[in-house]
Amino acid sequence: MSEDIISEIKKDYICALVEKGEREDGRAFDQYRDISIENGVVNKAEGSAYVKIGGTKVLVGIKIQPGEPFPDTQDKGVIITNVELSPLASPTFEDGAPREDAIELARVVDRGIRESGALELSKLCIEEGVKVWMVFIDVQVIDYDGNLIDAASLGAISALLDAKLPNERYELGKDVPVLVSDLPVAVTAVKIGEKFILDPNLDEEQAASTKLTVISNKDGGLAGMQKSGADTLSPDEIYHIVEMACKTAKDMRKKFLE
Amino acid sequence: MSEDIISEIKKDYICALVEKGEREDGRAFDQYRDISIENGVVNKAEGSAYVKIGGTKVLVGIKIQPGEPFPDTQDKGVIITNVELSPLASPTFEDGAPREDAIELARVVDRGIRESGALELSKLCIEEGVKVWMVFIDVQVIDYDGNLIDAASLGAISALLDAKLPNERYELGKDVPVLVSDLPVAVTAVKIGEKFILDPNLDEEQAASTKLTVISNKDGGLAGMQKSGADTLSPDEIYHIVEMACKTAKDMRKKFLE
Amino acid sequence: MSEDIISEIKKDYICALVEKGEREDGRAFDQYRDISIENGVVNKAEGSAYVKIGGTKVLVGIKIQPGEPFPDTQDKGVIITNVELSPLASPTFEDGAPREDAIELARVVDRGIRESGALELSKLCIEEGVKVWMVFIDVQVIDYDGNLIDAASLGAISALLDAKLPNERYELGKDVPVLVSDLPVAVTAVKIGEKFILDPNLDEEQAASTKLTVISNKDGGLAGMQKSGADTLSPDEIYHIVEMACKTAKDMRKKFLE
Amino acid sequence: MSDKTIEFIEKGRRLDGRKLDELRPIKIEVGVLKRANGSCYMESGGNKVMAAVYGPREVHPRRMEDATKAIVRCRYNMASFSVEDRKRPGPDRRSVEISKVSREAIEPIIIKEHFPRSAIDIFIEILQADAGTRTAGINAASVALADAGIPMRGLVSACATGKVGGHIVLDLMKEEDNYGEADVPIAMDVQNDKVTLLQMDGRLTQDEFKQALELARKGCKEIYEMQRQALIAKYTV
Amino acid sequence: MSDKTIEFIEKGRRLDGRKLDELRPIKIEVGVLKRANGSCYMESGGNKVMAAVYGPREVHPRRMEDATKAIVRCRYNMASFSVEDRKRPGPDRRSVEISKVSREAIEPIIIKEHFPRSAIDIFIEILQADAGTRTAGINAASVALADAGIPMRGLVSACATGKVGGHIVLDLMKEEDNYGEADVPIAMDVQNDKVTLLQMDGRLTQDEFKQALELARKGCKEIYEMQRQALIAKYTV
Amino acid sequence: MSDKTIEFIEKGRRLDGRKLDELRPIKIEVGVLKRANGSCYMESGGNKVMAAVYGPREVHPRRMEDATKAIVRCRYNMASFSVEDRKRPGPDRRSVEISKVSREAIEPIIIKEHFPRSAIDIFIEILQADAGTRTAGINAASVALADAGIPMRGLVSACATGKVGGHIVLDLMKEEDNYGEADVPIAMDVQNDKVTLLQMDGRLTQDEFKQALELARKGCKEIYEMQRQALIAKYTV
Repeated sequence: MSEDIISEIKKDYICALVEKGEREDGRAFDQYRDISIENGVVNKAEGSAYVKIGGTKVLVGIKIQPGEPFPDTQDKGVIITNVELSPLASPTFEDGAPREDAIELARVVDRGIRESGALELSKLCIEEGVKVWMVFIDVQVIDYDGNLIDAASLGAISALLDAKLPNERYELGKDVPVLVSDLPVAVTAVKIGEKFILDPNLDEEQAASTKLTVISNKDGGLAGMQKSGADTLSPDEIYHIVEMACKTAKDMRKKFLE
Repeated sequence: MSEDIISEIKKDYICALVEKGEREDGRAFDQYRDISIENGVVNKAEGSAYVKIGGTKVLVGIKIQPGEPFPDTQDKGVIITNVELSPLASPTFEDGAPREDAIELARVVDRGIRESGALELSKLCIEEGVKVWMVFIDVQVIDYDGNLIDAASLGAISALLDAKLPNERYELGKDVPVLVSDLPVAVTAVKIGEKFILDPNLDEEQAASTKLTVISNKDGGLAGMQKSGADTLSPDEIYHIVEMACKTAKDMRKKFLE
Repeated sequence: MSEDIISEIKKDYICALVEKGEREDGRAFDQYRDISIENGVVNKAEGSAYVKIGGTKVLVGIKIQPGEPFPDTQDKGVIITNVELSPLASPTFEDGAPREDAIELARVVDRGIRESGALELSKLCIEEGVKVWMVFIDVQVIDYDGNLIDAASLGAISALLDAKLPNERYELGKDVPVLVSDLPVAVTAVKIGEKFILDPNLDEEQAASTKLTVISNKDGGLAGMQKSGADTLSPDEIYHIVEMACKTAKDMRKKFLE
Repeated sequence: MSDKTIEFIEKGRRLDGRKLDELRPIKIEVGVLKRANGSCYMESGGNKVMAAVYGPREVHPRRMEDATKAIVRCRYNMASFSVEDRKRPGPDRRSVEISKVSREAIEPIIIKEHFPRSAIDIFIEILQADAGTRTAGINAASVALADAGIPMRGLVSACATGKVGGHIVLDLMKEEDNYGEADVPIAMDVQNDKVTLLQMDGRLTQDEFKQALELARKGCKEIYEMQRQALIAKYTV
Repeated sequence: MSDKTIEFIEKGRRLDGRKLDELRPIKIEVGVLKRANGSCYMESGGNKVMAAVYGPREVHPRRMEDATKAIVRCRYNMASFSVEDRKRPGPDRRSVEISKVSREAIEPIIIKEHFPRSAIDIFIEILQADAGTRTAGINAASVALADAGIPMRGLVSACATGKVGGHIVLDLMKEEDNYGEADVPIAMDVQNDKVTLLQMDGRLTQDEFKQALELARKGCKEIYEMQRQALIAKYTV
Repeated sequence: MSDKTIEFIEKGRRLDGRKLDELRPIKIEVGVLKRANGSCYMESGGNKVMAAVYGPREVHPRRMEDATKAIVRCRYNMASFSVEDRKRPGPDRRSVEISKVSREAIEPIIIKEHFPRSAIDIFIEILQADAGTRTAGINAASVALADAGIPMRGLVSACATGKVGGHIVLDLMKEEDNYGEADVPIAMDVQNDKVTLLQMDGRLTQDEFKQALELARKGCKEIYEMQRQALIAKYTV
């Protein structure tokens, strides 16, 4: 991400602001930028969501097709999550093999959906051992202004809520909505100096030393976590972030998913 | 193709010649270099053609094997066209992934065969939905001295005329010739200054600003076109090339394919 | 292997020693470094061998799984040999696509096992034309101090002797040892100046101009050879190496495999 | 191109009610992305396309740079979910070819000499596909270039014409593309009446081809007008 | 994570007889490789892991180097035969992610400023896998770094905790990992009580998570002691 | 190598009527390509091979260059249609190994010191394959190098011997290669009686191997003579 490295001056400025309890764009530490979600934007997809968090934009499309189950889960559907960091979205995203960032992002989004129990895989079985639904969650990053992971996770669950099983196309009856059993929401905090802020924009993300994503469920419990970046966190810092994240996730869930 | 970039002096010389109505090797603007075709040169292939146009040499081999049809064309055979720009053929062809030139070339040759109706794909069905003939058209470029596309296209149709369905090998009866229903011929013109010449050699190709390939059929109709290169053509220029190309294709077809 | 290139001084020193009939570590020309083999070290593998020849260490694991036979050998099992030059093992082994060294190494080990008749492929058929055993011989290079090929070959045959057909796992009866019909042993000589020494360590390998690997069987006959490196050998030099290699292989076989 | 029997034209109207020489509805939004130097979102029938332009900027790898002018690069890509059957991510042979011809369609109008040793990168993402994605992508890219302030000799405007049920028609929709007799994607520098992209699939007589090219000329002119309006709307106070 | 019914805990003992807060047996060998600058072989339950460190050394490709400090790179890899079903050689998505989080788990304790423009390369090979390979790899890598003489602020010690049959337990074994309710791999700089790796899979309440983290703290301390002893044993005359 | 029962030798003659020590017919054409610096087309039995040499030329990438001598690179490739079952384009493991041993077979005779910091590239294309493609490729490449004017210490000549039906024979044809007992491809610098390529597949006693090597010596001499004649014919006015 060499070109994304912000100047030391900018970084110092952001750190100094945060030290004083302020942010570049005037937000409170636990305040998100404006969020909007638009569903049903891609008619070729079984479900879709166009999510904006401030300047960050991602489009998530769900494709659902019949396929073979894995040998060790003959009666379960399959989830496949992929993230494309299109070069359209940032001067630092290059064409070519997916970078470790894209892979980590996809795997964290995937685990959030999977481990939260949002999709009941046994409900995605068509014929045991023979045919199950393959649910492809494809995240297309359109504009990268920080905090991709929260945008991608929000887009994934929202697109699933929008999705239908295409039974008609495969002569399996009528189309029905995909059954979504929980509503995991990812909230990411970054560490700047000794403070923690939610929903970092790109500059803040660059100025941060490490970050922690916390995915929580409808019942307030945790469904996944991922620390990222080469700095440390004390146990108390972690507990602080977890609490802040679960609280914020609840608000976001109510506002955008319920 | 950096090493192929000819000196500005050479380029100016060629442009000046063309401006005067002349060509380096004394040809008329619509005149091809010497063409020769040899068939049956590869006994492991179901059909083959070794084509020389001046210094340019390509070897086209046809391999035909049974395979599965595509889901949406259960009763049709499959054509797969590939071009290898072997590093043997030019100092600028490197080993490695196929370049966009090779891919474009293969796709234009492929469309010429496909869209002209030269192969009736429904005649290449062995058992509907189960087994069809896969026709591989493999173009091996041996010596690159300009105008690959016309050489490759000519080689492809000529090799198909030479090809047999290998029924015996797969216990499907006697070998029979592949049914070729039309004889598409590609003719390429390049723009040098404000003039258009056919069958550019390598130097002329380097001096040209853009090119247009026109593929025409036995009945004189068009079966494909491809503009290539970053310069413009006026509608009238295009009509001029089309006419020149169709006329020339007719002569080439009569001489080499009928 | 640029970083492995030893200094000219070191190389001259080794050559001078060899010229005098001596070696850096005091060994006779036909003497191996200490060899040790440990079997059964990987419980997830059907067979394994950890081989040390001096500072060189390789771990060979055998995985055996059912799979489809090749179309032209419907009643035969399949051997697949792969060598990983892990970057752990040398500063010159890089991550990425297998280098030609790794491929050559794997193919020579493979041919030794295959051509010697060590494995009777027809005994590895489960159901003709439908299911056969796939025997994967995976060589993980752990520490590279010269003469990988002898270590890898020794590890491969030793791991096969340690291996069981996992019948139980696939409900095919009881596990039984893999039938090993011969005991091929690879012995490698390198040319330094006009002399030949066995089992070169890394420095000697770097100082050598070419090498010859000779694989011989229980009956003293040859089961494979591979010359490697850009220098020549006279026929008499080859005969000398072959004799030395077969004699040494006999000792190694008795000591480590019988 | 197939011979499946569909009644494409009835009483001078097409399957979706359009006249033979009528474009599908077009919607253009300029400057929709934050990070890109220029961008354009375009809908054209069922196509949804995003184009972004980065540059002029440094060339990586350095050996690709040209001491006399900017190099232009273009990447056309379809999102996995943009088509009926999910597309595997990453370039395939089709997208490599379209990237090339799209670049060559756009390059002639860029004044490259203004920026030696630099790169102008054009990225086209097809978010929803419905026949004619390459021409839609070129249209969007052209506007994105203008939005990025890249000096240009004009705009490139593109559309496909084709032969369907024996008629030459403008701007093929999916069914017409799949089962029609010929498809001719064309891009033009309308102000100078020059063709910058020309491909043809299927079968046409020379006369039909002329009709197709003339019809495309008309279509490109209409699109040019819409591109111009979108840019004016964006940049007029 | 699945709901398969296994009686994981009976009378306070786990399937392999361990107590809830008990680590599997650990074996550490320091400096086992000839070529690497530092190395460590570690067994932890059924895991067998080899870690090697090369560096500080020149950076290739050059453009990756940092003028102010060393760059740290890490490659986690599973041998083909390390798992039940043969793994295809080469990196997959899982190993790319683990390489990244392992690197970030180790990097904070390395004093990178001592070696500008150089690289420190960490290679982790899983020779036999039995749940907890990433934490085993981090433990081995940490010792290998010390063996290589890389200046460090401490050691990194790692273990997983999780929820199994309703209980929070230390150091999940294979069955607990496959069929348990949650898995929390953690790495710590024990001396400074700082977390350097934290991931969580499955479902936990906030309270359970706290218990899991506290238990991991205890486990990391025990591992730290073993790492220290192994290094002392190696380097004491 | 298989045990299929074929009567390979009857009355001292082989399946194609050859004697045991007889080569298949060979045809050599020198300088057949326009672009390459040197080239050679060779037929040997059913093998059809084209070899081209480019160089000495600049080395890309630059870091591969050697300040004291030319580097030699070699690429052996089979055309998709050269074998019974279509081969997927691009290098496979077999062709990577053959490229390496072919390069090492040719390199000893090239006087590399004449061209420091440069590359000599050898490309071998198998257009039709019929057992013995690697030796045919080496023979053609050797002539192409001479045609390119690369300074050499001699020529490299190559052929395979093997054991078939209990006999040691020269220049295996397809059936002998597939069903014979052993295959020994050999390349030699005939003038200096030195072996530059030696591989062996199958099973031979030490004595049989000596016979095989002696027979290859004879075969290489005959091929050398043909290579020399072809070059003389080309370069004599």
